[in-house]
Formats: sequence, C-alpha cells, structure tokens
Amino acid sequence: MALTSQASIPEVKEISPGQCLDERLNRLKQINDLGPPDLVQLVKHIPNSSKNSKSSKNEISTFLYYTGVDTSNSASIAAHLNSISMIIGGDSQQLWFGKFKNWKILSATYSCYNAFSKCDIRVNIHYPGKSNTLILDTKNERIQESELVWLETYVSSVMRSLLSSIDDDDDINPVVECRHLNPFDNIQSLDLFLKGFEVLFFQGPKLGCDVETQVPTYVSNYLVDTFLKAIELTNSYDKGLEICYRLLDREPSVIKLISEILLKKNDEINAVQVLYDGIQERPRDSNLLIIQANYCLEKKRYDFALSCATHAVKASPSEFKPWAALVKVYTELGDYENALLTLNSCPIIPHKQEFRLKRVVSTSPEFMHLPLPNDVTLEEVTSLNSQDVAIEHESIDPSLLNLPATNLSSTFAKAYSLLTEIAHRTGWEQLLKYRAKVFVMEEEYRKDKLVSTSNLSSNNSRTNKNPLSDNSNSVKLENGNGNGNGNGNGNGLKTSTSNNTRISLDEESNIIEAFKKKRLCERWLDKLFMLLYEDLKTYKMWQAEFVHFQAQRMLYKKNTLEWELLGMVAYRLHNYKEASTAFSNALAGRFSIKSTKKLLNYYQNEKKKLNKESFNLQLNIKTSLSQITKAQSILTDKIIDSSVKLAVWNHRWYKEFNPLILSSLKETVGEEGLVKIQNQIQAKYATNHNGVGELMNEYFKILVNFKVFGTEN
Amino acid sequence: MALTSQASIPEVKEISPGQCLDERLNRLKQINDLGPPDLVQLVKHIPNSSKNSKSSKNEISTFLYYTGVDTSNSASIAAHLNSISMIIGGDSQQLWFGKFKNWKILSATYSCYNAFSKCDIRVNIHYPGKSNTLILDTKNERIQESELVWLETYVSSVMRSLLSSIDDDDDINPVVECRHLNPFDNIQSLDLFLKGFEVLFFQGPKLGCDVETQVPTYVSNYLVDTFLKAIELTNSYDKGLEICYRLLDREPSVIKLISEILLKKNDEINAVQVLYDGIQERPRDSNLLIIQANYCLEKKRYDFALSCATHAVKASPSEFKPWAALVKVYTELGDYENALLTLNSCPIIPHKQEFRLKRVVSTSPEFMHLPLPNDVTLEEVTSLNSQDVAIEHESIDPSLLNLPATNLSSTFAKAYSLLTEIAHRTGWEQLLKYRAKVFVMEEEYRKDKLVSTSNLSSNNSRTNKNPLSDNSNSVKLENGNGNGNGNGNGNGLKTSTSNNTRISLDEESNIIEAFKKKRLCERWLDKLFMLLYEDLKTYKMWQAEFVHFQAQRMLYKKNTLEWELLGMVAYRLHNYKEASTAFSNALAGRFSIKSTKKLLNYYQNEKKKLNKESFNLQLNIKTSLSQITKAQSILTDKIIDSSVKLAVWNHRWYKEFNPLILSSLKETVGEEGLVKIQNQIQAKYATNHNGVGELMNEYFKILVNFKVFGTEN
Amino acid sequence: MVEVSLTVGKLDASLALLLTSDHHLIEFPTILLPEGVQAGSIIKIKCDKNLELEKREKDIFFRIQEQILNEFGRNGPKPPILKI
Amino acid sequence: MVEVSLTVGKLDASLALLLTSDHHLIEFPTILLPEGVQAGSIIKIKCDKNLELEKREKDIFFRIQEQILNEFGRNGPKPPILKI
Repeated sequence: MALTSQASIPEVKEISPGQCLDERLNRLKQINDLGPPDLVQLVKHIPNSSKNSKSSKNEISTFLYYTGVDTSNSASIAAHLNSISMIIGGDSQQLWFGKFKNWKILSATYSCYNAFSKCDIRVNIHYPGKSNTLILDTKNERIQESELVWLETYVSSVMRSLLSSIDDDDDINPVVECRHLNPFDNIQSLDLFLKGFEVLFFQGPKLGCDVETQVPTYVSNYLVDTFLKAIELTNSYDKGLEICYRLLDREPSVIKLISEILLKKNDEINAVQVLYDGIQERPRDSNLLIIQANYCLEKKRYDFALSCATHAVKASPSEFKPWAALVKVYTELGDYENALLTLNSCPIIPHKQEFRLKRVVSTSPEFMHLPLPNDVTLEEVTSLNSQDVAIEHESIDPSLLNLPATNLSSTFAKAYSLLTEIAHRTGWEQLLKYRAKVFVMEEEYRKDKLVSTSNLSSNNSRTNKNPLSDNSNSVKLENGNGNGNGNGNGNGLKTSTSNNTRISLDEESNIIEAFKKKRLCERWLDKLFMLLYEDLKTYKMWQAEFVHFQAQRMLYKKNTLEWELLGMVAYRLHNYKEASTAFSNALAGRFSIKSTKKLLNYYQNEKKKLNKESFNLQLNIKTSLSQITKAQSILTDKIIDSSVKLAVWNHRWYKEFNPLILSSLKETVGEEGLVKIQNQIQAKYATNHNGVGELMNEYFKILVNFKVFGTEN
Repeated sequence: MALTSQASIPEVKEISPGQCLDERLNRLKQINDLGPPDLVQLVKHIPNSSKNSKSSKNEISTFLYYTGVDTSNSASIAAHLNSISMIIGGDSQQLWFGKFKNWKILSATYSCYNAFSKCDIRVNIHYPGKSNTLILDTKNERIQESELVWLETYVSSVMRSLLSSIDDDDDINPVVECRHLNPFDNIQSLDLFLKGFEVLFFQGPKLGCDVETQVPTYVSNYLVDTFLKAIELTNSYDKGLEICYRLLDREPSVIKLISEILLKKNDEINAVQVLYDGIQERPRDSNLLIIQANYCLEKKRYDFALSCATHAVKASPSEFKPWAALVKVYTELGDYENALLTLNSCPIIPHKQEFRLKRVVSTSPEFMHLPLPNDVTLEEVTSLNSQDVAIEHESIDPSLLNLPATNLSSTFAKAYSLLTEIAHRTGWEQLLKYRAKVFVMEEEYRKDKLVSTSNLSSNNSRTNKNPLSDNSNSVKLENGNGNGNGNGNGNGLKTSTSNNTRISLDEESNIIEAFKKKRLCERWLDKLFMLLYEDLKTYKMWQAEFVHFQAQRMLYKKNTLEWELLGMVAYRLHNYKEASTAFSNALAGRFSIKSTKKLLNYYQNEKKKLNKESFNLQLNIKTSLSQITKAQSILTDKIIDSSVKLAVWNHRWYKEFNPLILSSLKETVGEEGLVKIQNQIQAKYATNHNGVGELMNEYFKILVNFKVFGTEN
Repeated sequence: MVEVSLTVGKLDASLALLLTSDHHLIEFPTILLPEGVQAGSIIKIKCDKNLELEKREKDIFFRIQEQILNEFGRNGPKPPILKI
Repeated sequence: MVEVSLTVGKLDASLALLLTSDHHLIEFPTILLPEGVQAGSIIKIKCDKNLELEKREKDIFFRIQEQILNEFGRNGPKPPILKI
C-alpha cells in the first residue's frame, strides 16, 4: 500500500451509523455466489471542535468496499484497518465534500464474506486499541473461530479479487466506492492460497462455475479458475503441478488441471503425453478431449481435432464447451454446414450471470466521496472529463449506440462469436445459402403448411428466395432491407425457429416429410443471425463510407465513442486489424479505458504471432529478420504505452491491482529484461512529480518478488 | 339495486385525489387476464360547513370497486353513478368514521377494463350535470368510442362478474371494498351478453382459460365458461343452442358446446346423438371424448368410458383433462395400478393461477370505510364477531391448521382429489402396496445403485419394506411414524422421484434394468402421497378419538374452526357423510361461511341422489316411497336454510350476487314452486324489520324475470 | 421405415441424450433402450408404422361408439319425475 | 433388444408425444418417425445395440490418439527462441 493516500480512499456517508453492516448481513441470506466485496466501516469525529456546533455534526460514519486485502487472520485485518485509520485520521486534514476536516477515527470495522461456510467475519477496532472478532452466519448467529474458517475466508477473498478483476468494464453499474489491492504482493500470500486450494479442493463445486459450464465439477469451478489464474500470474507452475499430483491420487479428473498447467508452462511434450495417458484411462473425459482438440487446432491438425471434439461432445452432450469446440473445428475445416448444425445443437445456458462484485448497501450519489488521487497523474489520462464523455455520448447515432449484439453475454456471446467466425470466412451471402441448406426456412414452412391444408400441390420451391441473398454487393444489404424506420430489418430473413413451430399440427403431418433432411433452427440462433445482420450492415456501411471519403480526399471524422463502437463491431466480426485501427483512432481523440484494453489485447496477440514467425524464421528464412525485429520493438512500445496508461487510470479509480497489466508487464519483462523496461518508462512517462515511475515500480516489485523471468538482470 | 343504502357501500379514502385512477392505469400495462374489478371514484365535500374549519378537510375523494354493473354504454354507467351519488349525498347524513357527515358528491368517475382491446373506459360526471367519456389504452393514449368497444367492455364486465363469484372464499386477501351486483337482472342484459358472445367468439382464446387447461381453444376458454354459466343460471338453453348452431357452421369444434348444453338441459338422447355424430366426424376431438367418457361413467358403463377416455388421451396427450378422465375411469373399474400409472402421467400445469379479482390501488386498513348494512339482519349471521373468530383461530392445534393439503390449487388440487379417490377405495395400506408395485421405491433405487457400484450381488429385495405398510391398524399410522417432533413423518415413505434421479449415472447403467418394468414416480405425485398421509393421519385420529369418547360416554367437544378443518379433511378424503357431520357441528357453534357453502353443496348432491332414487323407485319398488319423500323434504328445508344465511352474509359484505344461491333457489323453486318457498322463508326467517324477506325477493324476482320453471304458479 | 444409429451420450434413470452422426442432440426415454446400454454405447433404432394394430384399434373404437349410441341414444331413460 | 408399439398422440415439427399401452407419455424426436406418420398413427419401435459400429468407432478413436502422441508427444517442436 505504498501509494495509498487520503485521495485514494473513496468513502460513502452512512445515513444512520451501523446501517451498512446491518444491510450487509440482511443481504447475505440471499447470496449464492462468491459474495460481495469486503466492507470497511469507519466512525469518524472531530475531537477539538468548538462547543457551539452541534455534536451530531461532529461524528459521522462512512463505509467503502475492498478486495485483495489479506484476510487470513484478525491481526492482518486489524493492521489494515490501522493503516486506513492512520491515513484518514493523520496529521493532514481530509478534504471532505469541499471542506478540510480534521477527522479522527473512533472505530473501524472490517467485514469479509466466507463463501464456503456462508458466514461473515467481522473485525472491529475501537480506538485507542480495543479490538474484537466476530463471525456471524446468515441467521445472525455466532460461529466459532477456527483455523479452517480463516482459511476459507482468505480463499474466498482471493477468489473475489481475481475473478472480479478480469473484465469489469462492461459492468454498467460498477462498485466505484471500492479499493482493489493485489492479493499476492508476496510469496507467502500465494503459498497460503495454494494451501487453501488444496485443503478446500473438494468443496470447489459448491461455489459455482463460469457461465459456459452447466454443472460445476471438481475440475471446472470458480475455485479451480482462481487457482489456475494465480499460478499463471505468479509463474508458479511447478508449485501448482506439485499440488495437482497430490490431488490426482484422490481424484483422477485432476489430470485436466495438470495438462492445463503444462500447456501454460509451454511444456508441450509433457502436456501431450499427460493428455494421451489421461484419455487412455478416461476415454470419456470431455475436459481432456477439449484441451486436446484445441491443441490440435493450434497445430492445424484439424483431422485430429475433429476426432477429439466429436468424442468430447459424445462424452458430455449436455455441456456447452464440447459443442463449441466442435463448431470451431468444423469452421477451421471449412465444413460450414456441419459448423451451423453443430452450433444449432449447442446447449445454451440462458440465465447464468457472470460473477460480478455487487453492492450490498444501497446509497445515492450525493453521499459518495470519490476523491481524485493526485499522487499519480498523466495529463491525458487523469484529466479525462466524464461530462465531456457524456456529451459525446448524446451526439451519437442511436442505432450505432444500441446495436443489439453489444449486450450479449455468457453462452449467447460465445455462440455469437462462433457464428461471426463462420460469417467472417464465408461472407454474408454464402452464409445465407448454407443456412437455407441446413435449416427449414420460415416461408418454406408456412408454404408447406398452406399446401398441406388446402391440398394444392404447387411445386415451385421458394426455399432460398431471400431478398438478401440476391445482393451480390454486400453494401447493398442496407438498400435491400432497411426501409427508413428500421422495422423492416431482417424481413424475409427468418428461419422457422423451433419455438415458432410449437403449433399443434394435428392431422397435418405431411409437412414433416419435407423437413426430414433439414433441421429446425433454434430460436436463439435465429436471433443471432439477426444481430449479425445488424452488425454487418453497420460494418459495411462504415467501410463503404470510408472508401468514399478517401476517394473524395475528404477527412473521415468521428468522435472517440463512435470509433470505439465501430471498433467493437469490427472486433465482434473478427476483423481485428480494422478494429485496432478504429480503437487507435478513438484514442487519438481522448483516453478511453475500453479502447486501451482492447488494443493492449490486440498488441499482445500480434506479438505472439510475430514471435512464432520469428521462430519459424529460424527454420526456413522467408522474411527479413530485421523487419520482424523492428515490428516486435514497435509492438513492445505500444504494449508498454497501453499498460502505463491503464495503470494510471486504474489508480485513479482506486484499483491497485489488475491481472491484465501485470501479465502484460510480465511478458514484456520476460522478453526485454526488467531494467530496460523500467528505464523506458522512466524516460518516456515519469517526471519527478507525476508519480508514474513509483506506480509502475509497485507492479515491478511484485514481478521481482515472484522471481519472474527477466527480473534477474 | 332496491336494497342499496349508504350502509351497503364501502369506500376507501384516497391519499391524494385522482391517485386511484392513475395507479389503476399504471397497473393495466401488466394485466394479462380479465382485468381488475371496475372502479368508482367519488369526490365528496360538505357544502354548508362553517368557515373556521380548514377547507381541505371539507373535500375528500374516495373509491370502491364494482362488479356486475351494466357497462354496455355511457348512459347506463352514468345512471349508476347518479344512483350512488344520490344515496351517499342524499338527505340523510353519512356515518363517516364515527361521525355523521353531510357529504355531497362533486364528481364521480367510473372506470371499467376492456380485456379484448386492452383499454380502460372512463365515464366521469361533474355535478351538476356535465359528463364525459374517455377510453384510454395501456399507453395512456385515447381510443375512439365505437359500438364494438362498448360490447367488448360489457362482455369483459360480465366475465369478471361470473367467473370471480364462483369460489371466492379461499381468497386469503379478498377485495372487501367491492360491491357485487347481479349482471343479469333482466332478460335484455342476458341477450346483450349472448350477442357479445357470438360476435367475440373467435377472440375467446386470447383472454385465457381455466387452470386445468394448458392451451385455450375456441371451445375451452374463459369466454366460453362464462357463456355456459350464463346459460345455466338463466335456464336459457334454447337461446344458447341457437347461437351455437350458428357458430357451428364456421367452427366445427363448437359441437362440444352443443353437447354440453344439451346435457345441462337434461336432453340426454339428443346429447348422445350429437356426441356420436361429432365423434364420427372428429374422432380425435378430445373434448367430445371426455364428455362422452363422463357420461358413460355416470351410466356406470365403465367399459365404454375406458374406450372414450383412452382415446381422449391419445388425441390430446399434453392436456390435463383427458388424463384426469382416464384416471377416474380406472378408479371406477377398480384397476388401481393403471389408475396410479395414469395419474403419474398427468401433465401438471404448475404455475397457472385461478382468475381472482385483484386490487389495483394500494391502501391500508385505516383508510377503509366498511359500514355494516343494517337493512338486512339475521342475528346469528350478522352478529358474527371477527375478533371472536380470531381468538378461536389462535387456540387451535397448528398441525390441524397447517395441513399442507389445504393449500393445493389448480391441477395439483385436482390430482390430489384423484389420488384421494383411489385411497378412499383401497385404504392406505393397499394403496402403498399398489404404489410399490408400479413405482420405483427410493430404497430400491439407492440399494441398486449401491450394488452396482460396489459390485455386490445381494438379492434380498427390500422393496416393499415400508414401516407404514406393516401396520394393519390404520390408527397406528401415528405410532409407526410420528416421533413427537413431526420431522419423522413419512419416513421410508418416499418413492424415488424422477427429480431425485436426475443424477448422472454415467457408466452405471445396470440400475436401469431393474426398473424397466416399473415407473419413476413424478416428484409432485410423491409429494401428494405425503400430503395424503398427513390428511389420513388427522382423519383417523379424529375418528378414533370420537369412538373413544363415545365409549366413555364423554362429550366430544371442538370449536367451530376445528370442526370446519376436520370437515375439510374428511371432504378431501371423499368421506362426505363425516364431512357434513363436522360442518354441521361447526355451525352449531356459530355461523361460518365456508361450512355453510360446503353443506349447501352436500345437501344439493344428496338431493340429486334422492331424486334419482325416487325415479328408480317407480321402476322397481324397494324402499318405501314415503321415507324418501320425507328425506327430500328435510333436505329442502336445509337447502333453504343455507341459502338464506348465505344471502344475508353476502349482503353484509356488499355482495348482492352469488351464482351458488341463485342456482340452489332455482332448483328448489323448480321442485316446490315459488309460492311455497317464499311462504316458508317469510314464516321462518323474515320479520317486519329484519329485511330478509325483501332480500330473498330480490333473488326470486330474477327467477321470475327469466321465467324459471316453478315461478309460474 | 426409419433406421438410424445413435451414440448414447448421457444416461439417467428416465432420459438419455442421443447423438446422430450429423450432430443432432436428441432426448430419448431410457425405457426404450435395450438392456446393458451404457453412456458411450451405439444403438440402432428402427421405427416403422404398425398399420395392422392401428386398424384393429380403430375398429374397436368405432364399434364401441355404435354401442354407446344404441344403448343411450335410441330410447334412453325417461326424464325423472320429481314429485308424485 | 426392445420392441414396442406406441400411439402418436401429438406431432409437431420437432417433437412428437407418444403413448405406450400402459399410459407412459414419451417425448420423441419427430425426425426418427417414419414417413407419413400422423397424429393418431401407431408405430413400432425396435431398439438394439450396434456393437459392430461401436467397436469400429472406438478403434478409429484410439488409433488417432496414437497418432497425436506420435506427432506431438515424442519429439515436439523446440521452444521458440525469442531474441537473437
């Protein structure tokens, strides 16, 4: 917490003292995920205030949320409370809703949810000195302290910290009044988590699993996800393997984790052997088969991948992931008909929600104290004005703003990505043809129904007569369909979904015959086709406009949010190059967290490709080596640039921990060496006063702690 | 409205004027049934008040609900509003929250929901004189007045009135601030409804259907239910048939309605012929087959009934009613194994709710003005004190009060009734044996799973080893199972429900083999067995206690609510004789609406049986004719007694319309003649002052209006 | 007549998940599976019309319809006389 | 081998409701029904193991497993050298 100041601690005023803790306890009854972020409540007063001011004004209570604090015992929680109390109640007065106040802390309470035993641990300090610890279950009854309860509590904390920090900028209602610390700032904390993982391994399934998994198992659940993420972030592969080999004796499915760690460690030969042995023993373990399928895909052995993915589906037909893997294989094989049929069979999990940190205390903006940390600043990032962003937001074409594909989540989002991948390869017109070939089209269905009831026998098949499929020029998509008001979209586009056809047909069974060879398109997939149409239309229009402007030698001008949204469309359609251009254009206007993250991701992937190329280069010279080296160096600069800006932005929002930054720095340091990177940042971003050097050094300290490759020189 | 006085109009004070109409409009968006009761809003003031009282105190607004008002045009609604205004704002002062107030009405608004066009009709009168009409859709936009909209509104009103009045005393939160009028107080109103029915017939399905029907059709929906009820209440069979024959040309399924009306009309030969012709043309019309099955059941030709019901199921396997009919046939045939198997296949409709009138304006008791109408009184009924009832309620054994079978509704209640009918015939021990024979028992399932996983081959089948089935004395049910705390109930009783067994069995398929011949018991049916066990235990204990007290020559004393609850248990178990004794005992203590209704039902059924017997008597003399005649006469007295008391109670709660009373009087008058019944009531219940004679004459007037058989002499 | 081979993907006490070779996922009642089938087994399903049985059942049904008509639809019981 | 006759109670484009003679209600994929089946038809289902195909598929699967091991698990690609 080297960089914590008064200005980096948000607070929320309580309406009545203790209310936040009561509300929290009430909400806990309904919690069935990993739980809310930790909560700190502070009672503050002004000791030397004049007698004539009302005494009630001189005592207030506030709260804020936390993740990443070491909650493994009362002492370390108490130490954390003390440090907050010292910062807020220190010598310098706190800037509090526009006035400087000489707050001192009367008491501080830390509250942390244990998702295993479903209880809340509370550590309370009354200043000076008196502290006590209380564990309450959801019925408000006391629970005995024990080593196990503390271990569970700690592991719960780490899970919330690591799993919530993955992709949190799509959260439309984020918990801003929250500080995020790095749960692993030393090796001891990691080791304690790993110990906890091993002890609690068999309880993993009860804490739930990611949105693409239907039923949690010992090797697919949030606890395991956290474990793998921790191992990767800290480069602790061998420690992880050791634990897994011990667990393997008791639970054979753990072989999945071993193969995953080996692959993360780049120990491919061992990974392949472990997978082989595992599958010999457990030929219906779909987890192993999926990993093997993905490995073979990466190696471009699609024939092998097909066998693996097919068997994964046969082994776990009610799970989503095996099907998704099989869709990917068919897409790579160019067998788009089977890709569509397989996609249609994916068992969608409609109601599951991603794990997100949620408020447990209701409040409103006027109670929030959200200070601007002034110890780390980078003009471009720190000066971003949210009002300007809001104005930009209002000036934008709503149809671009409200593209329905934006809001897809969980298995729907994944299925959409599979569909867009197919479309990316076939193009829209071809896709429509494939679709009409494998799915029953609505007109077809309606017509046949008509025919069979009126006993006509018209034979002219109108099956593929689709207004869209006639347009050879994709840009004409717009003309072919949109007739001004947007209601006409997707006209004639509909397949006959399985939901539409739940009409009782009674004696009209002839219809069925016509479709024997075809499949009914699931309603959700049909909807995804509509979303794809919208996305494609937007994308094509943008590209056409762009060409037009270029031809006219005019400047193609859009604001940051427009570029970002166009970038997202391109990104969804797997046009990554175009997406990156759009994101870069977006950032040319002003800073944006989303564009920066997306770009960082893009740069990392490009780098990986380049590295692979440079490796192949050694085998057979094709491209100039210096060319590649130059490209690598440019990418490294860009990755550092994005990472620094993300770190500054995160610090501004009280987030001192972000796995994305940490892992990108880890890789860069691994390639270039710590000293070089540090120097580069110092030269390019840091000044004596802006604190950027100090902020980045906090990250590097962690890499050093974990002896990450590259930190030794 | 001859008997309407200030004391028979409930009102609720509004918090702010017009709020009730706004709230109503807001709620309408979410309505997807027949809609809320009509709403009347009144603005009242005291014109000659002294100057020193605050003016705001002198103007208030109130509202109340209505059903059964003639809403077929603005004029008749305005007339109704005028009559309310005249009663409340008349010469006599209104007793208003303990004080007499000289209210005058400033304005009155009537609001009525049209469920067909989903809009709200509002008629507003500003006194003196100015009136206007407004039709608003759920988006708060104006709709054009038209003859069709008025017809729809009127039909919607009649549907709400007739369907809500059927069995409303199970409603735990009834809308007491509501007046219920008879929608058919003359022939014109019936004819208008019948016209509306014919016009709107093809829109019927969109208004929904009863809880035992999955998908509404042209001939099974609320509109049709209302139509049949109206026809029956007013003896207008021929009018109904005329309409149906006209509709039959356009919709062949209407043959179902024709056969139903013929049966209600007692025209059996024609009904049988219509059914025969209908089935020749539409051999897969499950409606016709069910009616035929029930007819054959009544005629005790179970072999015929079996064919009809079996084919009904084959024609509509996803509907509940055909299956229920088949269960009944098997039960009558004594084929209890098939009865249980068939019951298990019934497609339960779990989430559907009975149509109930619901509040659209939130309020609290202190705003309610619920006067006691003093124009009709019958000491025993009118003086019932709700506080005494509450005290009685608290003194009761909670296990009797909370018997879970009480709360069954919709298809669950029906399925339970089918199950109890089987139990009634077999007895509990036999039922358990049948159950174990056709369903997989839990121990069996568990054991087999154990065996197959541990590769043992123990062959001693413990299938039927059920602690309950060993008790030959049913009363010992209690000893065999209840061990004081009630938790042990139903121990060893569980079958293996289909829900329990959704565990993935993977490689353990051997288990399956053992159950090939048996069926998995649906979870809901398993639960019904548990409820049955509870009911039976209560019933047997009561009977045993009673015998014990009789042997000891002691008085077996229970309070009214206890007797009523015991009566309900007996009633659920089809022990109608015992139920009627309990209900009679209940009424010996004090008046109770539920016991009275149940008894009236019982008397009516007994009477029907007697009438049938007296008819058979003419064919072959077995019993003494005079004996039967005497029994008939006793029953008639009891039916009149119940009807009068129900009418007085209903009047006390502002209900001037109840189909149960009307139909029981209709039958009695049909048998005994109007004059005799009127004289009997006058002699036994009416005095010059208690208003009972006047109240009952209101009912008789309607019978006369519709020229019901018996009113001519 | 339809004949297909399917892989048993998942098996529980009432429903099995079957897979066609073209990736159709089908829920199938366990009760119709042959003995000894396990998850991973391949089964063969033949499905054919049973016209003979269909005809027989239809005949019985319509014969009973005639009987019902004859019993209750020709000269039914007289309406009950309520008072004497 | 299992062989049963069932009545087609209801039929829509993806699912049929079938009835056994002992009143079991079964959902059945329409795609497995023979041609010309209507609501009310009676069908005959034969279900048997296909051991031959099972064996064949298993063999292919394990053969590919060997190939994967040989291709990538014996002497795999050297780890990429990142800088030269």
